[in-house]
Amino acid sequence: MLSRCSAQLRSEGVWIALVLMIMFGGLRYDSFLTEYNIMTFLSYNSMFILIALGMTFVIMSGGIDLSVGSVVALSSVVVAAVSPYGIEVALPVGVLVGVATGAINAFVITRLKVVPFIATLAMMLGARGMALVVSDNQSVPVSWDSNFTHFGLGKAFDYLPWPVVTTLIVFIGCWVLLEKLPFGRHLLSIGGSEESSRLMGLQVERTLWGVYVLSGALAGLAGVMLASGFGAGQPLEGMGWELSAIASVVVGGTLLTGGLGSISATLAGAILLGLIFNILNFENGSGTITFSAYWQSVIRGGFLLVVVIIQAKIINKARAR
Amino acid sequence: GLPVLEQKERYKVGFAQSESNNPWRIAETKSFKEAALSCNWDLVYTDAAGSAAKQVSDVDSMIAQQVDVIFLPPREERPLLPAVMRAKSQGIPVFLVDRSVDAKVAQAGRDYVSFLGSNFIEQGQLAAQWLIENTGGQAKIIELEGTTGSSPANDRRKGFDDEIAKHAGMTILASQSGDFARDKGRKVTETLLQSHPDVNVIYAHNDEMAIGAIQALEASGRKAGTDVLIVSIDGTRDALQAIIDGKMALTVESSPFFGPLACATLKRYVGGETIEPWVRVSDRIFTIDNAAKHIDEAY
Amino acid sequence: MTDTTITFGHSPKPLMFKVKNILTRNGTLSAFFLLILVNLAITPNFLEIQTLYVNLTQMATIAIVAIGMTLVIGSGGIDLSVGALMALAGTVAPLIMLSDFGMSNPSIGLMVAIPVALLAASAGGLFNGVLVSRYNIQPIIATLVLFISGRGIAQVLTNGELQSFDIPAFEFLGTGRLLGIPFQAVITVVLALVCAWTLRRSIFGRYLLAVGGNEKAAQLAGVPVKKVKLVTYTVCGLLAGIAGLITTAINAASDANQTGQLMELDAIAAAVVGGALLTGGKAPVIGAVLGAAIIQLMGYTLLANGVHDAVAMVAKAFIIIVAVYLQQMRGGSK
Amino acid sequence: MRGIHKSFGGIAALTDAELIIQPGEVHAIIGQNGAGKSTLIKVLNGAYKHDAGEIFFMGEKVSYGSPHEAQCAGISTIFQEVNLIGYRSITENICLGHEPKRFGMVDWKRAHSHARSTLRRFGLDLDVRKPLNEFNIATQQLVAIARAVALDARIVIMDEPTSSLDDHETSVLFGVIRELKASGVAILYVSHHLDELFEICDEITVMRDGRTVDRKHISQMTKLDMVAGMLGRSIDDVEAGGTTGFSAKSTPIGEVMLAVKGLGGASPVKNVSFKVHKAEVLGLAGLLGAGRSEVARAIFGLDRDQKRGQVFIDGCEVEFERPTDAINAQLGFCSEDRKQDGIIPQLSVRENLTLALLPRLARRGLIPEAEEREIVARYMDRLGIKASSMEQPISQLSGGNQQKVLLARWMATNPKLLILDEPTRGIDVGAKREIQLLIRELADNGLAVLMISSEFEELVEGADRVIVIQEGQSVDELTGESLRVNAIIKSVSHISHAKQ
Ligand SMILES: Nc1ncnc2c1ncn2[C@@H]1O[C@H](COP(=O)(O)OP(=O)(O)OP(=O)(O)O)[C@@H](O)[C@H]1O
Ligand SMILES: Nc1ncnc2c1ncn2[C@@H]1O[C@H](COP(=O)(O)OP(=O)(O)OP(=O)(O)O)[C@@H](O)[C@H]1O
Ligand SMILES: [Mg+2]
Ligand SMILES: [Mg+2]
Repeated sequence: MLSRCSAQLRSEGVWIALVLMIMFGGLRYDSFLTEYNIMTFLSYNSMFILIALGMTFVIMSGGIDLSVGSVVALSSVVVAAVSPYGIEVALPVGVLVGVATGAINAFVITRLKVVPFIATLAMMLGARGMALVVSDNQSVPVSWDSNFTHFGLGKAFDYLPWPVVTTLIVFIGCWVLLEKLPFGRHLLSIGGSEESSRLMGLQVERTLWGVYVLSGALAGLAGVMLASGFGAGQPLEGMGWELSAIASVVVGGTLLTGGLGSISATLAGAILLGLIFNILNFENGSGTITFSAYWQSVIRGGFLLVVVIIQAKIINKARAR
Repeated sequence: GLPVLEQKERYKVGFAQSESNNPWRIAETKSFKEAALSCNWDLVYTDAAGSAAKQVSDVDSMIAQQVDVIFLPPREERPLLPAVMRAKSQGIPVFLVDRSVDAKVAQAGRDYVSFLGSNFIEQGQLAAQWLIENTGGQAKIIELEGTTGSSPANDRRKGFDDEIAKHAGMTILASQSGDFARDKGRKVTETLLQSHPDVNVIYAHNDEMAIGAIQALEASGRKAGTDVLIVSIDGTRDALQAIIDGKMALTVESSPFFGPLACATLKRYVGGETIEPWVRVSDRIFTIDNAAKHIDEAY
Repeated sequence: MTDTTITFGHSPKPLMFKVKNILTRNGTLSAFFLLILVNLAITPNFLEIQTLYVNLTQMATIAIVAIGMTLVIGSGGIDLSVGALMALAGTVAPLIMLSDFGMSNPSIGLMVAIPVALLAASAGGLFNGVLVSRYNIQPIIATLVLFISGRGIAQVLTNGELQSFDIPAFEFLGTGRLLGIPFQAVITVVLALVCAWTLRRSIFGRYLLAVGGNEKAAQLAGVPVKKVKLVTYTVCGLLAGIAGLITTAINAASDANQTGQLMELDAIAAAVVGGALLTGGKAPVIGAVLGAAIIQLMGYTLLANGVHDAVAMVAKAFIIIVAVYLQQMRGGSK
Repeated sequence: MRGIHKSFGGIAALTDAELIIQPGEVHAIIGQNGAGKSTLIKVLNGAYKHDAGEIFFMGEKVSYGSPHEAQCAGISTIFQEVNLIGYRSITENICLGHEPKRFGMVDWKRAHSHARSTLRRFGLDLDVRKPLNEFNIATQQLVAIARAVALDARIVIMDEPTSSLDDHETSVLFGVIRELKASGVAILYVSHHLDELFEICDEITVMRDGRTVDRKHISQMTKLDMVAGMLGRSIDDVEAGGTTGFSAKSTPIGEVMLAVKGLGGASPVKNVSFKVHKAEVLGLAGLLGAGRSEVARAIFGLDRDQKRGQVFIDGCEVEFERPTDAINAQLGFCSEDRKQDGIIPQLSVRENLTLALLPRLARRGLIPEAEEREIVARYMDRLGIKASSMEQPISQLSGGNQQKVLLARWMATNPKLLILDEPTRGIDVGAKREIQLLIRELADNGLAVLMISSEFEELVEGADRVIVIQEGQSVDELTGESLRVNAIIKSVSHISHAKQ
């Protein structure tokens, strides 16, 4: 039966942390809030935001998708190979690659009844392997003659980088999907209780297919950005991205057990986790201390710890009431 | 044309390291930090943790911080192109270190100043040539590759394999990835020794895997250096010691000490000199003849 | 209630059916035998004692970590930090042994180094436990903290540099033999038996499964839920520490950058292939060892037959799914 | 439905079951716990796949692969355990799967008003935007019923809909059932409250051990017939036993065991005081949501924010930080929510049964196996727990047997005070009797029992004294002559009725 605890989504923590971080950076480093830094930052982090959005859906449905990092790599090498045909071809192809891997995940999860963690763990290996096979173990050059790289490097209206525009559109789409379409409601219910949802007559399998295919598609799209924004399909890129995506989602307050979540909080979470890298780079340039790569990981872990503990305290407090 | 760098007391120099998970990279970073001290640089150091995309983003944050010059050891040849191009468009000269970028798109003297480094393919060739000479053209080889998909692994394999293919007596029995790591190198060798017991040469893409291979050989009761010849690339202290101990035959140097070279090259550039497109680093070969002499300079 | 027999294994059935029955009921075992059969058919020199030793030594660390992982999974959690904790323990021990003190008193150095290294890894586990039980942080995220910074700490301690050493007494941990059997295989078996026995016979084991099965109900029945979780994660850290020491000992060098890299994935895969339920409430320790054997053998098979890394990854993905699927056929009777 | 067979892992749950329902009839299925009622229902609506047999719906042979298909065909179901989504709002729970849409998007305005109007049929006026888990079980149950009724089905299946409803809510439900019936909807009704059946049902199907053993019109049956049919015993045999299991008191009440003074704090408990004596069964009566369960939880060291007030055990003031403390002070607590707070589904009957006993059973941290088995066997025997063996996972047992295992869990710890929250909810008459007998027996052996029940009959016959809780306050005490069902009803609802 149902638990009694009141469990409203609590995501104040991540917004507060985000504002504090931006203020910290802006006050401490001269060129932090320059247009160049903001635009390149957002452009680079677009990929992370995309997969974090997909991951939000997966996690809200009570699952997890560990394959996204590898799918980004796979999509990027495939897309690089078709880049001479231009972005009109490459973009759908990249998304399709993601859809295909997502569909395999969904098949293994819903038909073979393998738990999502393991199913997508296998896909993480499988997609990485495929990426290496397809690319013959090398990064794949893209065509600089077609309009392909314009997508990753160009700007809309000469101002906003295309990846940022794309991510914005995807974000709005995700929001509508979650808040306005039955699909969003269904996946939240399934995350709340898969068994109950089935008994209530939801087509659980169909919704789960949608969720994993969506996550795959967004990873595929991120792969297109990777290939066109960096000029190569990269079979080794994206390692560990799934974990930062999961961290972004959870830092945003979405329950890993499913059933509760927010798209905008994930956005904040992803930006927050990206900011820490940016700030570390600026700190290393400010001339006081230089953090080695190792100290950087310690600090990143410590930062995650602080954010997560603050979140936990807020949630626990809400629960106690 | 290339951006002009005015004469200054101190330069703000960006060094965008690609990763720090192996001795070679660590030595390279150390060398740059030392150079920063001796050359009066304010070093802006970033670490991409093995991600080419992050390395581009790191370079972006250096550009945002308005560094004077960037030294970039690209993690990969192709994905770093945008970083080079953006630095160029912002008027910041870039020097590539130890690995170049795709020459079809970006060119030294036009898009970036110069490439300082050696040639991975050549390193593989050197190892192969030494082997051919010293085995009389007869060998059964196991190749331990670097991280699958990484460019030193690809180049060192290409240089070596192409050279070996010219000699009928030389066969490569198996070629598998040991991830540039000692532990994995050991495990892979252990396994390959079982399926290819007739091996008499092991070629590793770096010294760490070669040392792992020595351990695997010893665990299987074979004598490294006599039953099986081991050749590799890098020239680390542990490898030179192994050569002195007779367990390893050869390592081709791949020097990580780019700091002094970077410093000198930058001085020439500031002085208005035109820098040659490739500032070559010549790689030495370490064998039993010279290992003891050089071990103290190794890392 | 019913007239059908309840234990359907005993009814007289054709032999083939029986074998099939056992194998479908124990998917892990059948996956294992399948791999052995495949190897016998295609892998050169598979039937050699050295092959056995190679596999035993290589699977030892996976198995040890997988045992700890199984306990954590059984308690309803997961631990991503095991690889980082391996690196931590693996670097701390040589740090002590190679210190001035350790060099001047080698035996005392060794006696201090091993416990301190294990203590460091256990402390990491305890830290995870505190985050999970005290702050109610979801295990993936709680252990992600040390996943990120645990290795960083190890790297900071050594400045990322390798520490090579030549201390035979310590290397015995990785290369020694006991009655001809690789020492780390002996350690693995002992640890597996101790853990399996503890789980079965001790109050802690029962509590662990109760917490994993239904935390609220366990709490109501007087199970000290927080303590159980603390102990579980600490034990998992300790086991990861042991594995880290073994890795360091075999290589006669500690490498904070590489030790235990991606171990969490192997360990989780081994645990699940061995029959652990990610929802908790089940902790088949012996199954985890078997799972580790499958993961190891799978890698061995692909490597020994010259399957290249990239293709091997795809094959591994496939085999994991098949193994887990076989494993699950036992449970899902529908 | 004809000749339905279904087995779980070799154990037959249904054997040759048969069920015929006419449009516009209320058809009851009765039977002991584990008789197969819920299983039969789940086969009908596609949640389970049957092994053999045929199902005809409106003359056509059908077989539904999932509840979704059954729902589309016009069969909607209220499951035995509330099966809704706690984190989601009431509206979402009611509209899930058939949300009103505009331009393909969910039309929230219409959804909310649909939810509101559906609930109004049940006399409920709730904030439909709030997450469901902020409401109590009774409300959740009503929402589940409302959802099923709102689906426009041909057959509505109700598996023990009233087990967590009070009398008032039950009568509202009956009103709705009559409406449905009048509009030609067939209703399949499962309940252990046999008295209810006379009020609402037309046809009765009796199930025993997975078989349908009898089918009659209600007018041709008496309560005794039903009980006899369910138990498979002769009527005389049953008659000798009476309707509830409580017998007359034999041991005089002892000194005060538990005293609660001014317990209060966070809502809903405001000010509750009472005493429980040794060898006494104290009943707590109240409407749903009165805060009885919260009182019990507070005593047991759960929900520590209930800070005000004092609790005395054996005359000493105590403050339990956690359940362990309460258990050490020899208290036991069977919660009202078996699935959530009671059973550990993956563990066996044995492991579930000894869970609370372990600290005392274990020696140097180890569990003596033989002794454990012996204890488990003893309690399984004493309580008549039906399981294929003590190693069977508890999740496979029927509700009544699960409850018995949980009772045994606490009995084994030999407590001084046992708190039972709805101990017989969702349990068949046979098992219920046994449990009631057991409660009496325990009290006669000197145990103090605090029993919360929504069945007033149970309180009247089982309790020595009843404390009435109203909106978090203890307002009345009924003993001896004044302890009557009517009196409780009056007392329980006094203020709330006055308010309306
Ligand atoms: N999922 C399952 N797995 C195994 N056995 C089951 C399962 N569901 C039910 N059973 C078994 O089938 C039998 C019939 O159970 P069912 O739930 O239909 O009884 P019921 O008549 O509804 O009892 P109650 O009145 O307690 O709800 C029981 O013996 C039960 O243990
Ligand atoms: N987490 C919560 N958030 C909001 N309200 C709550 C919460 N828990 C309990 N309540 C409210 O507290 C009141 C009392 O709860 P409860 O229904 O358990 O009392 P009860 O008298 O024990 O009823 P029952 O007969 O169901 O045991 C209810 O009105 C319920 O809505
Ligand atoms: Mg039932
Ligand atoms: Mg209650």
